[in-house]
Amino acid sequence: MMLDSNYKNLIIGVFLAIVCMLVLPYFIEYYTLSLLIIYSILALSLGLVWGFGGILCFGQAAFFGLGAYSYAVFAINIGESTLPFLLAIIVPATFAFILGAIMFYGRLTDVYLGVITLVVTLILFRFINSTASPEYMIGTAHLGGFNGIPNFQTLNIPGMPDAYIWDLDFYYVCFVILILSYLGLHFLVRSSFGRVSIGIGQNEQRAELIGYDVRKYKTILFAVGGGLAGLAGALYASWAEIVTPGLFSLGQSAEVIIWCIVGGVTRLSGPIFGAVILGLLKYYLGQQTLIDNNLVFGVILVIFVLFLPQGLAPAISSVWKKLLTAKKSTRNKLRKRAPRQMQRGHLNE
Amino acid sequence: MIFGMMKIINFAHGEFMMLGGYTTIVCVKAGANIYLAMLVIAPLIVGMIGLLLERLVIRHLYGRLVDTMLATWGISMILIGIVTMIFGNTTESISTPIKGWAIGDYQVNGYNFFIILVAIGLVCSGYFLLKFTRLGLIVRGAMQDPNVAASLGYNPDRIYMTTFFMGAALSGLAGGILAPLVGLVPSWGTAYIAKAFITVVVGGPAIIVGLVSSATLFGSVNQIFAFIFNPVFGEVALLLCAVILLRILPKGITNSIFKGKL
Amino acid sequence: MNEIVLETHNLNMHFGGVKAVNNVDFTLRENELRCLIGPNGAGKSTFFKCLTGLNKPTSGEIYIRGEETTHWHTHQISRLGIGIKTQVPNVMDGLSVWENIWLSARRYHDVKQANRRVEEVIERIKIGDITKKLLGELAHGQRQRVELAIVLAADPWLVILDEPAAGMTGQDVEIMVDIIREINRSAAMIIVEHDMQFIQSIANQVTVFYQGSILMEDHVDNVLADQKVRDVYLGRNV
Amino acid sequence: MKINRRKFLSGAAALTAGVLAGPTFSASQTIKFGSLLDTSGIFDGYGKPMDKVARMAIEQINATGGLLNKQIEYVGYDTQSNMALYSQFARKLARTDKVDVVHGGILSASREAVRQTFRKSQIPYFYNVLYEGGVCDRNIFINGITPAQQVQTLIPAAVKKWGKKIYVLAADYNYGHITANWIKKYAKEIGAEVSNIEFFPLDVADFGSTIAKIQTEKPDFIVSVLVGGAHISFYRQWAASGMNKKIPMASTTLGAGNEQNILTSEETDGILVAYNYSHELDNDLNRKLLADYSAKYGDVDDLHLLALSHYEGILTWAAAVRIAGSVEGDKVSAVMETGLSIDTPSGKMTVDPQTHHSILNVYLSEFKDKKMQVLETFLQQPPLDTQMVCNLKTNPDDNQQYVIKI
Repeated sequence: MMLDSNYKNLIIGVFLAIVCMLVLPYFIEYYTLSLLIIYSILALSLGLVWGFGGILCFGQAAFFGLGAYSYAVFAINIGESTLPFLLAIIVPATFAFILGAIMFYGRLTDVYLGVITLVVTLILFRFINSTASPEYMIGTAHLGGFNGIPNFQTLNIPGMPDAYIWDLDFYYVCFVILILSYLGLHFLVRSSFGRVSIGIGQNEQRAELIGYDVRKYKTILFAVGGGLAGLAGALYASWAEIVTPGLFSLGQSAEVIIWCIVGGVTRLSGPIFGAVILGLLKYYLGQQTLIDNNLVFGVILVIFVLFLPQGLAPAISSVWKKLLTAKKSTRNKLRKRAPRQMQRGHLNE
Repeated sequence: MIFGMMKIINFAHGEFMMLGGYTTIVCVKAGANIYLAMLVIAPLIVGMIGLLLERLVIRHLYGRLVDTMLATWGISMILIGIVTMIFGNTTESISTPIKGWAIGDYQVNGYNFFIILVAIGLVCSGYFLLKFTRLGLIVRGAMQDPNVAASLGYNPDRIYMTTFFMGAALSGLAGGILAPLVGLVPSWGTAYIAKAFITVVVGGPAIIVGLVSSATLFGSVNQIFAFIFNPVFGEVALLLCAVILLRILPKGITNSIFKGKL
Repeated sequence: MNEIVLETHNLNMHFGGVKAVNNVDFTLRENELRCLIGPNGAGKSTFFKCLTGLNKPTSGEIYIRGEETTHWHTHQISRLGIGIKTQVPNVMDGLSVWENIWLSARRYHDVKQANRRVEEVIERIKIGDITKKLLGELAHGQRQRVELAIVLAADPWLVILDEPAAGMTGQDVEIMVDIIREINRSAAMIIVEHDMQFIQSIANQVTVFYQGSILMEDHVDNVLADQKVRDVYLGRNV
Repeated sequence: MKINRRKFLSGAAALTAGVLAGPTFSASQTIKFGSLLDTSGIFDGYGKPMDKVARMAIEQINATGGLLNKQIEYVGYDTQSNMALYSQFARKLARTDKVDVVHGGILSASREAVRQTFRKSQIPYFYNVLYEGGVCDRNIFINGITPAQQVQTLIPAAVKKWGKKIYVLAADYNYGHITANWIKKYAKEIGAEVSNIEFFPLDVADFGSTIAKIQTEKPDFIVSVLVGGAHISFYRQWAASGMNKKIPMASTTLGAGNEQNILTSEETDGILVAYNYSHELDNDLNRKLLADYSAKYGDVDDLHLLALSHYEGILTWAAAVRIAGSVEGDKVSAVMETGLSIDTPSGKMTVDPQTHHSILNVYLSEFKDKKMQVLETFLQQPPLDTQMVCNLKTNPDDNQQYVIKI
């Protein structure tokens, strides 16, 4: 019976999301919206591994970039977008799986995890950057180094290479994918697998003492996050029509982390809010030259870490709850407590 | 240094270097003596900035490793932003004060010798300071267990401040010294920080031995590969080496090999 | 005599030059309740960590029901049907009591059975009033109890506890004694403990650790009467 | 480097003024001029002067009555050295602002990020930057100098002057690789030998091992195809080791962003370059440009080759619009394809109808006291590299960037 109100919330949420999808293009240009949605999916992927698995990955951009590059490379070689699109999810997920296995089976934690993911991102960034010379070909696709890969087949209706999905259609496709991703994760974190993962994020040793193979769970969760970031990457590639090594940069990783912090990783909606708000902010900042972007984002990051470590989502959602006058359920409480809070030891509210 | 002692990963370290470089350049352009600028003024000013940031931000976050990482990342972005607004993104630089000379057929960059001398001096004095002076003892004590130091009547807060100041000042010094060799842009620090950061983390908690051993290892790996192939391979080899090392010795070199050393 | 369920041969755990566990031969029989005692630094906690896979012993073997588990991971050992509780309450602070126990039950049951199992355990440990509370909100004693509930939810046949009574008030200790007796009805137990009074109220067989080795092994009353043990506890060298 | 606070603020004020001035013209009475440039972020050293000079060019055109009796409205966005923002603002220019022409883009990646968008919306796109060559698309016009144009003058001159053993240091991206290949080709043609080519990622700032390697190889001269802020360290470290006195250097990149102003004259003196412009060119148009720029922005230190090309691209477009009597893409293109030729501060500039690139004067120059002293002028050099692969006359629907095999 507790689940009932949850389903009610969910259905209302999805309904509102669809309303947003139809209404928003009247206020903001849809190409900007598409990008915000892509960023939201990327943020969601980090929100999953960080907020629920307790794995702070400094290299989420690596999977994003890998997804975008896989898409571009396979799209050039294959010419039809369906298979490249799937591969763009599979390749980063596999990569994340292998990387995760190395890290988690090696029992690396916190800082070292951060360092490894950071280093791997740097290696990829360096590597892709140094592929300008013509011998770096994958099939007929030239990796292009610093200049990236332009001119590949963008998203098309499956099976019809000439029916491009772009402009407004592309925006709708992205939005639907976002809703589906959100729902997928919503059910994932409520499944047995998800709950165990949350438990592991909360207290790894306890989970182990109970008899869960922590390494396996973390690795799989990490791979799911990687795949989702790859999906965002594929959409990005299709949106931008070019992929460049900048996708792998630390700056990109930093942005994802800032979105998550601002939105809050204690619930799935947090990273989405964060990505949308900051994405818009960045876009509007681009239309002025007085204040440097780095400064603005740096200040935001520091302020949130110091004063609002839970991010905006809890605040937004309490307003949301009041609007719905739904009862608080245990299940919702669970989502509120994040590992980040735990590390700090502020256990009592 | 800050990591080893205070269990803080400072992402803004590279930016402290960058600030040191800019301080040096501004001073030199204002007519100051270059050695005075990079050996005295740059560390002092950067140290003060570090101190200010420690008081304003970092001291609220001790013991929250991940949060400090994030906050210092934010600080690094702020510093880059401010410097960009003041100086712009265009490269700033000053010329090298020592001329090269010839050894046999080879031209040698005289300034490199100067850097090596300064580095040796720093490592030695750092070791001496930590190992043999009372201050060093207190600092080491405080890092091991702040409560003990506190119960002995030392204010751990002050000790943290001092250490952070010194760490920042050291980066300022490094930035100052490197300034004449490179073209300085606001994002310059980020290029170095990954390397320095990895060196320190892989080096592990024993500050000096760890630093020297991992720095030597990475430095030689980098240079050897750079010489044989090209700088990309040098860097990639360095990074791979770091990953492998962390995999084999997850606690850092010193924890696994040089146990119980400083 | 009952069947031997856990034994160690020449178990060693060295940290640098320190022999925290030194050539320990230890056996435990089915349904036995055994306390490990000894002064601070005697090696009993390290021994506990070796048994549970939290530390890898330097040398020697550990057998659990005939299987060698010396280098197994904690989760593998746990899966043999062994419940483990560490010294500091090791719980998921951000989850509710119910969820904490559920995670343990779910490991061995499908969702429906797990739900039923959780209710049973809550009944057994008598914590029905706090099931919806978050662990982070509970007092120390309650947390210890919940952790035992987590352990029980997996239906272990062997339960290993590290200082279950540490830091508890008198009333909590009494409850703990009851719970331990309750658990012992269905499982063998190894309890690492410091508090003599507590031990007297629960145990028969006691193993005394001193400087990494087993000093003696006997009935609790005999152990308490033993001069050597008294010396050890008062800090005299033997 | 010379951007002080005052100028910075005045730039911002100009932007605000531009925004405020916008709505005073009604849409049909203005020509909308779209601009995408990095005026912040790591490439703003290139972008800021381009933005300044473009605003000046538009002002000048407006002051003399505008184009086709309409004022030009400058719709510019700062792309912040971020490729995602290029895609985003390009769509804004095309779909929301509905501009008539777009000038801009600095890096090749940024050009490729926006090229298809403008092609799909049929908005003529002018890319006015030195680049690696090979772009073949009827919708784009490029007036930057390409590797063949530079290298075919630079290398023979350097070989004649210094000797036949060449050591090349290049930035590790497309421009570097392609230029290095052209150097190899032209060296071979005149019997010289490229003993080694080394590529450096754009963020490498430590050239110690390379300088050691060059000393082992003992080339007669080195060619620098290094790009960007970090690579400037090379010139400094080269001079610091005293090598600048021993082995001479030519460069295809030094000075394109006025890098000489950051270095000392001692570090740059004697370096040989070949561009389609130098501040020292002695003609009326150049003198006027320098005087105007100086009057508007204080000095001309930051007016570099890219900004100059950008200025000339705008002049070319304006000339084409005047002749066509329309800003429509097809009509402007048709005029350009007649081989439109105009006089600019850098001399005569002709549109190559086959490639939509430019036929330029190339000036072989030497740095002396931070100035590019012209040694020799090569008139009307065609973009040979792109011509090898691209013919828009026979294949007007072509739409790609060729990698030219040499």
